[in-house]
Amino acid sequence: MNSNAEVVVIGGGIIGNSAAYYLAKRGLSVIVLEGSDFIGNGGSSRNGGGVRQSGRDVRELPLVMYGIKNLWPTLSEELETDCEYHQDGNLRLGKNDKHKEILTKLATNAQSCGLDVRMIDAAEVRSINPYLSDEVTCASWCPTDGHANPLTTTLGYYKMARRLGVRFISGEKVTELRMVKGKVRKVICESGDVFEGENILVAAGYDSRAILGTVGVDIPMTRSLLECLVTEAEPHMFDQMLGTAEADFYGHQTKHGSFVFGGSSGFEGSNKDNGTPISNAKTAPCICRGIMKYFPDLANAKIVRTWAGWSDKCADGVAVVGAIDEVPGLYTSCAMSGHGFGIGPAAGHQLAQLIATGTTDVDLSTLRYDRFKAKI
Amino acid sequence: MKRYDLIIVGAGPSGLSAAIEAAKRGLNVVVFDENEKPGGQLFKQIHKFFGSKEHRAKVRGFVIGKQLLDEAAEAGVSVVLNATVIGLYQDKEVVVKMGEEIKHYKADAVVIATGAAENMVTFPGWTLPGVIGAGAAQTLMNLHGVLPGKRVLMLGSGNVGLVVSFQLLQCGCEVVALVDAAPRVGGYGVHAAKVARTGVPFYLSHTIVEAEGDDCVKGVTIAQVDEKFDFIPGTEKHFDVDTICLAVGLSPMSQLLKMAGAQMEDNPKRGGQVPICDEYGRTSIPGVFVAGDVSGIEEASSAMIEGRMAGVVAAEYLGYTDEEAMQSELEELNKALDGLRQGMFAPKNRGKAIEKTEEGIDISQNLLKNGYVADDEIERFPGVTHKKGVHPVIECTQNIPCNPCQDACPKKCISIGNNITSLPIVVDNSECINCGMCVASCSGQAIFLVDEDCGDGTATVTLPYEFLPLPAEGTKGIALGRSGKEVCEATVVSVKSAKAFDKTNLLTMRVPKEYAMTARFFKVM
Amino acid sequence: MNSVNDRSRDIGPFVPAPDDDMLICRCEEITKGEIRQAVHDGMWTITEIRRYLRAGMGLCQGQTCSRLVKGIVAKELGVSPAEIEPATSRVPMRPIEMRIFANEAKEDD
Amino acid sequence: MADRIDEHPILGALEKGQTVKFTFDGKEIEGYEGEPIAAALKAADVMVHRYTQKEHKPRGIFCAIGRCTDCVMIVDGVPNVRTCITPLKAGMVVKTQYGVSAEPFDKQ
Repeated sequence: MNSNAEVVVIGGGIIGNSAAYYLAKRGLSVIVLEGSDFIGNGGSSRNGGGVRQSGRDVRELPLVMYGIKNLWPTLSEELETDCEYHQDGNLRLGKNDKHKEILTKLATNAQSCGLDVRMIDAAEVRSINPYLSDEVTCASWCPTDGHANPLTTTLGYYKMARRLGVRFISGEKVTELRMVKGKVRKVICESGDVFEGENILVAAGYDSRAILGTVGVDIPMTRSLLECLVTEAEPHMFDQMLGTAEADFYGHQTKHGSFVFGGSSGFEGSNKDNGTPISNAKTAPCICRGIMKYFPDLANAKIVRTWAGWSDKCADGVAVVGAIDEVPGLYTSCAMSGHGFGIGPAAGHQLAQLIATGTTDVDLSTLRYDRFKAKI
Repeated sequence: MKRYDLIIVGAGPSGLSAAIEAAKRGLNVVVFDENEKPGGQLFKQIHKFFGSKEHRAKVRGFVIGKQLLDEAAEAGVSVVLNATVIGLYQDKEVVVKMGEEIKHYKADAVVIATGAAENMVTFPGWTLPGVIGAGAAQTLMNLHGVLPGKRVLMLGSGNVGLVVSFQLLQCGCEVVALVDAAPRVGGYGVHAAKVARTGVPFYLSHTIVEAEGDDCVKGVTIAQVDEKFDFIPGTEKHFDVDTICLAVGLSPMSQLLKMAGAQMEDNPKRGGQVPICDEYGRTSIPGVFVAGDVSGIEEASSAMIEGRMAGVVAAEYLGYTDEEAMQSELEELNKALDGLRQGMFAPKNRGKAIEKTEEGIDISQNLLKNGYVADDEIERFPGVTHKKGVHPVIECTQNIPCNPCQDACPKKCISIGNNITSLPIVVDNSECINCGMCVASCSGQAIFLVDEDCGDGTATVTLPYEFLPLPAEGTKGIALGRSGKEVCEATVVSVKSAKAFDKTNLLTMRVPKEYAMTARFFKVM
Repeated sequence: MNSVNDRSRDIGPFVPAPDDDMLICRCEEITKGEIRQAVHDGMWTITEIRRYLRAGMGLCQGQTCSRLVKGIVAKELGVSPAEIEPATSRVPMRPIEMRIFANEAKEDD
Repeated sequence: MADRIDEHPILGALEKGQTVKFTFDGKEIEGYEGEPIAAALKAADVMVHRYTQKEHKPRGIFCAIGRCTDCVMIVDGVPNVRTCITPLKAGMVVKTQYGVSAEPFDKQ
């Protein structure tokens, strides 16, 4: 089997898979190396499913808006997989003046990028979602936001990319990149396998930092262990994506009827793990308490599963996407800072375009790898 | 956070046994169990157990459950019921749902004794109401006193399928057939024989083609399979049934261990996904131990010993006993466990076709194919002898680790010897006093007291009888043979029930003397 | 634990079988045919099958069907079921009401 | 209660709670307090507990120990209640579950 390709993608998550798919569609040969035993095993399968623009930093808004306009609406057909994409709006909920202030600032910033997002009062919140508790007094409302199924979307890209001839290898942990005559070219794996690519795309979540480090590139990021849970199927209640000003929880009701919610205990940055993304005993009860404050009706819904996933958090909270100019042939999309799912299709799409043509539809300059400057 | 020396998950035979040993050595022990009643599956086991005295042989499962509970209470173990362990987190943090709240506990050591879950097979209609697991049947009839069905087909001839079939008969259900895709009966021959002689037909090399019915099971079609387990056309048989019971094996319920990060392996010999552990239940996580079916499917008897081992090693791990003491105790337990792991059905023989007994006698092929020893095969086994007057006829034809019969006879008529798996023999020149203790003590219900010639052209056969209503003296009926087929008319001479018989009634029937060695069950007309 | 698994290995074409409509996952009502097709779509692990089809992700958390799914996937890939790693186990072991999960007992209880 | 075992040859007479009334799809049924709802229904010959979401197929008791969740029903308005391990109480309102609803599919 050929170990050379025009593009070697490191990371079989939604970005790696979507980039592979769009590259293959453009006729390029692609190999995808996934370090774990499972395709889409990182944040791609462990997030809350939000496909949001509201609440995003203005630097990454153009990319996510591009995806919501051009990719998400037809993704299920394109991938021949039900991605369960719902564009029924996002409510970011607030309970007090402090929350209102946070939400208003986020909304104002997004409006400056041309996003339809506005503050609404308690009555309008309840007209959109009648199940919310009386504690909710305001919200930001972005009608073009939504949610999708991260599992089927990620695996749908994989399925279609594989069908287009992309070679996927799981359990293939990359340890090192090597330069050849001034260009990055070789990919060395723990197994001893070596791959060569004209171009190399690193989209391996937090592991990207160590991999990029082998060619002297460092993206300042940390990782934190975020947790989610899912309920049994419940009668249909609402279709919006939800979040809160304080980020106590976020989530939605799925097509299946279950509710997927993520949330926080406050210890995410310092939780202990055993080398795998493992749930912490404190967190799920916190998420449950968070949810019930907003949705008292869900008190009897049964939790069937909880899980954790590492989020690669960039020092400035915004992803790094694009070419690494100082290392010819090297591209990355990492430090997604918890926004990787919704933005993933667009990131993969634009990276494929960049690798294939050298141009992008969306200006990626605000997401450059070398934007980080010291404080003084 | 509340901390225990030892938290045990599961109050079944292994969990309780571990708790008793640990608490006896001074550990502060709590046992959590999600069920309303303790004892795990023991409380559904109403048959007498096999083994020897140290394995609590001839005691019924649910009684052993009570004994273990009493011992646990005496040792100071706290058993918390309706307490579902929902997670085993890092640092041995155990989260338990109790009533309307969850509680967090820490333990210095944990024993996981969560037992097993039933395997399932698929066939068209397998999701219809009326298709149930064998465990469900046991739960309904033995715990809740509700009939699982009126006409039942049992799929699976392992010990669970056989034992549950018998239990169904005991509570008045009709078992229309016992079916297994395998070519040989999987469980103990004695369990099969006591089902077969009541008239339940066995269909080996058969399996279910389809369960029929719109809203619930109304019937079932089975057919013979070839050696590749493909149906042989034209062999279909239909039964009207309201219940299909599945007893197709168990898998270790090891999810908590996987969740906790223990190294796991897929080990078909142990029944599926099990934690990698040493012979005493130490897993890859220091201080986390396993016992019972969760580490490999076996019998409740061995689960109890494994539990005791885990209790001992946990005590040593936490410094409540020294290594030397532990070693000598483990040695003893090892011997006991080894005793159970002998014979034809030992784990090492799983899947092997055994042709001869340890004594070199040909195994009854009819027993393996039809569930009973044929009349012309029975004479070759050493427990079957002839003499004048009442004497025991021991139809024990496979090497299984069990010896209560040899202690039961006050006159020492029966001998097994030191090798617990040996077939019992009737001691030469021994004197049977017709007390019936051997009949009642045989966990396999394989001993009969026969007077082959009463002098008036009749013979009497005394058989173990665990059904209701008890026929009264003088009741006329039909004697059934080992195959369950009618052999002759019979009259009940006596029905003896004694405390020492522990619910096994001794029914003596009179039959024409030529049927003395073939009549083995009494059916009321 | 990680083992190199080249998803381009030829496992042959998907051939429809007469029992493809047999229900395997009782909770989520996933059929044998769906599982077999998913293998041919690249879902070579139980984890991926679960994520792609929801088989084993229902109320019982795969306690009933996991062994069956494993057998089907193994057969489709032409390997022994023992080589197929089961899905991860996750908290809670049994479904638990949100209000109870939220209700942590006080330390002194 | 014809499907009850009044006296068992080994277990004798089973201890039961007091007789209580509850309703199943509006019909009054008697059972014993504290026994699983499923046991009371089984004794009253109720086989179908629910119809599935996708295929609308009937389901009933399967494992009887709270694992398989096939026996779930709507109990006092709450869906997905595992009737095999939920103790019966007087006056319970038990309904067939259609998908996750008490409404038959043609009315959903």
